[in-house]
Amino acid sequence: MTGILLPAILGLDVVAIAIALGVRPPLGRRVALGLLAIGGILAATLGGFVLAGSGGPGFVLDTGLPTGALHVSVDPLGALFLILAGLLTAAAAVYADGYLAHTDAGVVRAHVAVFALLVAAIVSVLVAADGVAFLFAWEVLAWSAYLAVILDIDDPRVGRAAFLMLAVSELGTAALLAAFVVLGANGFTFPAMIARGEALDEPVRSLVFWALVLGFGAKAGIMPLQLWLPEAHPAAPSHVSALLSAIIVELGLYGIVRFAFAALPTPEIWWGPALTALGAVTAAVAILWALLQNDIKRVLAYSTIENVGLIVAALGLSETFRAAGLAVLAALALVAALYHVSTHAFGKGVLFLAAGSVDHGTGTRDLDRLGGLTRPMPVTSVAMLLGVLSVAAIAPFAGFLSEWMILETFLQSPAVPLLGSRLVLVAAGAVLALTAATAVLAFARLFATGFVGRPRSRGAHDAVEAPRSMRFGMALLLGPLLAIGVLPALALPLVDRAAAGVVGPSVAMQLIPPLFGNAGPYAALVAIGGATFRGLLPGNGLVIIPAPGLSTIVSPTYLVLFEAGFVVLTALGVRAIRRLGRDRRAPAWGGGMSWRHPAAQYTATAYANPLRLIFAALFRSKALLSVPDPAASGGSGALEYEQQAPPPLERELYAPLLRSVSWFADKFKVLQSGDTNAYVGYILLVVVLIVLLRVL
Amino acid sequence: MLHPDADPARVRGHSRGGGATSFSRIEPLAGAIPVSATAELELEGLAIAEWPDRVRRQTHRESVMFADLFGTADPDGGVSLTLLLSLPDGGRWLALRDRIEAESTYPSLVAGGFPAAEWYEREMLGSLGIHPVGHPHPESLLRGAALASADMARFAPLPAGGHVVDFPLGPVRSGIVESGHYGIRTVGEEIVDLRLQLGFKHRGVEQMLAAVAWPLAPRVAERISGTDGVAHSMAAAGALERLLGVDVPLRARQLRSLFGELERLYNHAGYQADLCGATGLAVAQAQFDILKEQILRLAARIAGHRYLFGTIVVGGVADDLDDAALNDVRDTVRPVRDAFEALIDLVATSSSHQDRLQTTGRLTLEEATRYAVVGPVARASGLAVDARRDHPYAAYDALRPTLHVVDGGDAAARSQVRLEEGLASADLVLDLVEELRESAPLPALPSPASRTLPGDTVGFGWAEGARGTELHWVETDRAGAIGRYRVRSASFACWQAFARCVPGDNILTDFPIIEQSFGLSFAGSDR
Amino acid sequence: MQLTWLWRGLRTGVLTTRYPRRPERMPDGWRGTAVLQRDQCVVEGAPPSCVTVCLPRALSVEETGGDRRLRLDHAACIACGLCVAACPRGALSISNEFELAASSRARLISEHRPKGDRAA
Amino acid sequence: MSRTGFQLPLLPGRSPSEPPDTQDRTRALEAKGASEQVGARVRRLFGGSFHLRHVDAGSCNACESELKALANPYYDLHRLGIFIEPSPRHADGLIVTGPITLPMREPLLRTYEAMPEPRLVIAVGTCACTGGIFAGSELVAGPLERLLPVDVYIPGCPPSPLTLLHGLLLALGRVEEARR
Repeated sequence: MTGILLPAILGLDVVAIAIALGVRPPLGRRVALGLLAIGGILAATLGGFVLAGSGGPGFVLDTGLPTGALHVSVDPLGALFLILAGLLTAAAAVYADGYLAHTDAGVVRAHVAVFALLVAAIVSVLVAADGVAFLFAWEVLAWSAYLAVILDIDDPRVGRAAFLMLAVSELGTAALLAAFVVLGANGFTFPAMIARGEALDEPVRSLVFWALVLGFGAKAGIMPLQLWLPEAHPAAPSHVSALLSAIIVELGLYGIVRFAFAALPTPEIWWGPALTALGAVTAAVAILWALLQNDIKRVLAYSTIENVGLIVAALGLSETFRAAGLAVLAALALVAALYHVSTHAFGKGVLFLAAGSVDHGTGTRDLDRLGGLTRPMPVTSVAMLLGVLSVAAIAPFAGFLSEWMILETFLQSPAVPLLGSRLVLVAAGAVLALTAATAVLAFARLFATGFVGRPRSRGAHDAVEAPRSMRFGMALLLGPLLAIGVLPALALPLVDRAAAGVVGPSVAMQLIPPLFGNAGPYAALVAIGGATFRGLLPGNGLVIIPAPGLSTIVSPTYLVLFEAGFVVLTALGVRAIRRLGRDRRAPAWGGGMSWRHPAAQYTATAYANPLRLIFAALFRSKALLSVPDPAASGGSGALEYEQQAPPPLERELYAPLLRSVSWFADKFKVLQSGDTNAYVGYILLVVVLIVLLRVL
Repeated sequence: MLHPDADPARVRGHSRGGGATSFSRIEPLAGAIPVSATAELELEGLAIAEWPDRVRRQTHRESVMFADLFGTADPDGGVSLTLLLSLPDGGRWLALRDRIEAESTYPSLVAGGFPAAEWYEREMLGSLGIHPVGHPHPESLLRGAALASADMARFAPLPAGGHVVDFPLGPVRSGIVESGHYGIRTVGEEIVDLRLQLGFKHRGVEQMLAAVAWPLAPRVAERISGTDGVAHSMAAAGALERLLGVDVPLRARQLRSLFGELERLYNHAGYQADLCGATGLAVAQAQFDILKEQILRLAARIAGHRYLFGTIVVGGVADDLDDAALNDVRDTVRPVRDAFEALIDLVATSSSHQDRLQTTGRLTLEEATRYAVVGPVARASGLAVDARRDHPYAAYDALRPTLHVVDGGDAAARSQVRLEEGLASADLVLDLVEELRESAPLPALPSPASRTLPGDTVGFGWAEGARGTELHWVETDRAGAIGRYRVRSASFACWQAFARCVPGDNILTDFPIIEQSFGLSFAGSDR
Repeated sequence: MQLTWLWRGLRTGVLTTRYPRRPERMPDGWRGTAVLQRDQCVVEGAPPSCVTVCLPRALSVEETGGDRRLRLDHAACIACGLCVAACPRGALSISNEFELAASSRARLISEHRPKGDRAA
Repeated sequence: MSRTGFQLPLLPGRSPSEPPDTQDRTRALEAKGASEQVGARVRRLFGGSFHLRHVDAGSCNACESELKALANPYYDLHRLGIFIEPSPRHADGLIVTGPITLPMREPLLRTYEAMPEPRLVIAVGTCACTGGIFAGSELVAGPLERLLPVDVYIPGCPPSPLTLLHGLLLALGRVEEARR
């Protein structure tokens, strides 16, 4: 069964490319996207089968290349990502049908073809089972992502952003290549690479680890390689943005787990804390910048960096525990990280699709020009709201449990024997807690200023709801988003199976107490929860205990029930009170006057401004204000106010870097004299150096 | 002073409507008001366009302070424009007057070198319909009926556009405050623009002052701004006394100064209480409130009214104070003075209070001069003006109060100036009590109330209240009835500077502090 | 610093009035409202000077049963005292009464009524 | 102590004591019946706690000064359970000062409208009670009783803090009315 699925998926993708190119839209577009959606569902099904315990399919393709045959297979880790990628692909493909409906026919053909190529590349990366196949798929992915972004070529800034993305990706590939060359000395199959990795000595081991982190981090947007992400993700069409932010970025994390973790099973003691620190800084900086953005998609892109930072911090925690020999905790941290990968993928996917709908329906993504969208765009607004609640980690939505698990795992850091590591972890935990709080602020701002209130511009005033296919695409993701949040007992064993074997044992039973097990003071609730859903759910109950020996427990399922209960009680209470007295409606209090002007609403800029002032030194932000001469416009001129906050590290790192590169290029120009004798001389010099190195 | 060789006792007539009628020179009140304190009128043959140049040529430009600009609708349809200037160095006032047709235009004095005339010209645009040419913001300053009938959309926040939020505040605001509307524009925390809309409390006091029997004018003037009642009634009485040529006995003048200083004292205490309330210094607020209440109770005992209404009448004061009352004043004010002094030190060292005041709502000397602000607001910006010193009235020629001038221009400076002035007022009251003990009792003079006002005459009076100099200007028509009564309150002079010093470095939470630190009255400004 | 304020606040002691539990009174000279001795004045001819001098027009003349008597509206009285000085008969005086509030306008009007009828 | 007295005719055009606008007056009085019931309910419902919202409708600010004085340690309004509220939404009573200038008419009515029922209206100062010296002026829309059903009149120019206390307690039914 699973053996047929894999070729079928890849086959569907290839056929989709052919149809997209060969058949005229709208038919070609619709059929190709439909095939992609089916392929996505099949991929998710395949992943599900593998995680459920079926053996993964495996192939060997002998290509006759000197590097050996290409291996293809699906293991549990890949299967988890296949589920995510499959569902997102299906949603994005359905969504794209409406999104591209009014685009120029020629562009649509290219769009759909490139999109299909991108999907094929994603699947290939996930099923590649040797280093060469992986790198090949990785490169196809990088280039197809580049093409998918630049197809919207109206805007020169888009070209620049896409090129930046490609450049950083290639930089990462160079680092990966170096690491793979070292690891692949005994062959490029994964077992061979792992065996080689185990045998490596210091300092090569560390170099390989950090080369891998650098290589995959470039794709994931870990600081300081995050610069391209907030440029490229908003630039792409929204269904591509969704895949970029929800899947492709996370493939970088997949790579770190697959190679840096699995192939180097005995980490150095400092890797984990360093990784955690990197992740924490990335998360904190990114969320602060997210708060300043007025473009919805930029907010989402910065939030993606923040979540990557959070996951990387958890991965670092896992490495720290592993280095300290705490296998169960290491596995817990990894499960938390992978669970967050899943919740973030669905949440961010929904958000990007909803952002695209807003752009589609109003013609703008500027929060200061939106507002009042809940009435004209109900489905989009609900999708956005659920996505926001999840990504902002509001209980009981999906992001809450995963983020809470990460923070709970951080609370286990006293188990680490080394004081230095403990200090780093404690500091990182504090930074991440602050990040989580700021994320709530950033997303409250997004929804409060962008969707509720009164429309601030013509476009927002005349907003129209997205067409059916776009609505359906968004709805397709809401199901899994709600399910994994509300029923974590269903999802966690799957994640646990994916994580098991990479760094440690299976911990599902630690997370989800056995039915009628010892759950301390909450035993009764645990028992009821288990009994109620017995036979309906594959898991053992509704209650999660985040770490062994800990008395903190949480059950999003119960939370949903209780919260729904509160809502019902409140509604009943309000009704009862209303029956007591006469109901009188009065206009909003406006200081004795009626202010119904949309300009009297708080804007997104105003919402974030206090924080911008507090962190002014960090943001290096400037505000430019020009008050028009009232005489010119009868005293009612519009104020011009603009804020500038350059992206993080742009001035601090990239500008000087570029300057020094040009400076060096300038200096080295003298070497490139064009004189043949000079070049022969250089060659001679290198030969002498090599000989000397050999001799020594 | 325009014509150094001219006889100061005579000012040439002004053609009005037809035949030349003579404006009587405001006669120096022998023995009562120093000669130098009277107004000089240049009433003839000088077009508005020539005013700035004339003023520049014939005065020390830097010592000229803009005081007032107003129009008088003549019965025949013309409008007489009067520019009133203060020349503090010589203790003189200077009035220039020209006549234009109604609904016509004239060269804006804002453009002509009197930037402070901005609101005054906008006020005339609204009330008389005369258009200043070259004015930077030629919209009428809406008040009263015009404000009520104006489209509500006018007060709806203007589309700020983009990132800026309109933050409308008022006219009904929280707490026990006067009504006025602030159109604040913010980008979150920072205030980037402020549009003031006053005039909600316009109740036509000027018209009423002109219509009411003239001896009652001080009673109406008290109700321009209740907490400046003494200053306004003193200015009104002064204007009518100069118009009538009435002499005010020394003791009455001393009593006027006493009441004036008591009013300044309770105002300064109340001001500090409000400011401490704005910064959350609750004990200090209560302490200053106690001092204010003690003075108000003293006033109720000695004058029968907590706000000293009814004390000033044309020609003198309503009641003399006997020795028992004077003792009461001394015994009440002395402990208040000592408490005030102790509180000054405490307030100055309360860091939570001072932190909120320093650099908040800064009004530079340049801006203060530009908008010709008065009173403690001016003195806190380094502008040394005080009608009690520059144009002595009542008993101030002998008292010579010291000026408290500070450079800062911020809320802390305004607070400091008022603290020092409160103490100085208490000292002046104690001095006055001693002098009153020795001065002759109030003579039984015939009341001037039965007299009729001379026709075609101008009377001008002023007083330094707690908020600055209040100016009252009375013109009679040919029959001796009051044809025009003009009130320039200290608050009106300061509000336009307030509107300028809020945007910029200040954040939303600074706003109530800036408002309290100016301590202005809406009622006085709206009239 | 805060302690200094605290100390100062505590040292001030209790100043608060116990009103309404204990009666309060305003100073003797304080002008609370005008008081009209209705019986002492029957108006003849033009409105008397006490009426014309009253700025808020709290005093008026009204006809009751053939008599023209004064009517004083305490709600309008600003207690300036000008009418007292204008009255040659001593029918008007100023009281330091401060409990002036009322729940209806009618209660605030002193007018001539037949003796014995004091219902508001 | 002798007061300087005048005998003065007012200028022509101002006839003493004009009757208030009869139509407005009737409307106000009709509403009054309801408001008295409401007043009784306020006393029953709120007992000791009474929250007030103040609107300055054109006073000379002496009334404001006296209202503020109620918070000082001599009078300490809070000891009686009476509070000044920033928002009319939380207020049981409306204190109005001033003769109701034309521009303040609308904001005043909006404030009243914004208050939950039951609500009391208290006219503070001569201006609010009758228009005071501004009565009959074309520039005022008052007195207050023309616009809103007034529950308690507190006369005085300005009313002393003790008068205000008497009036506020009268609104709560905790003191006797003035007898004259």
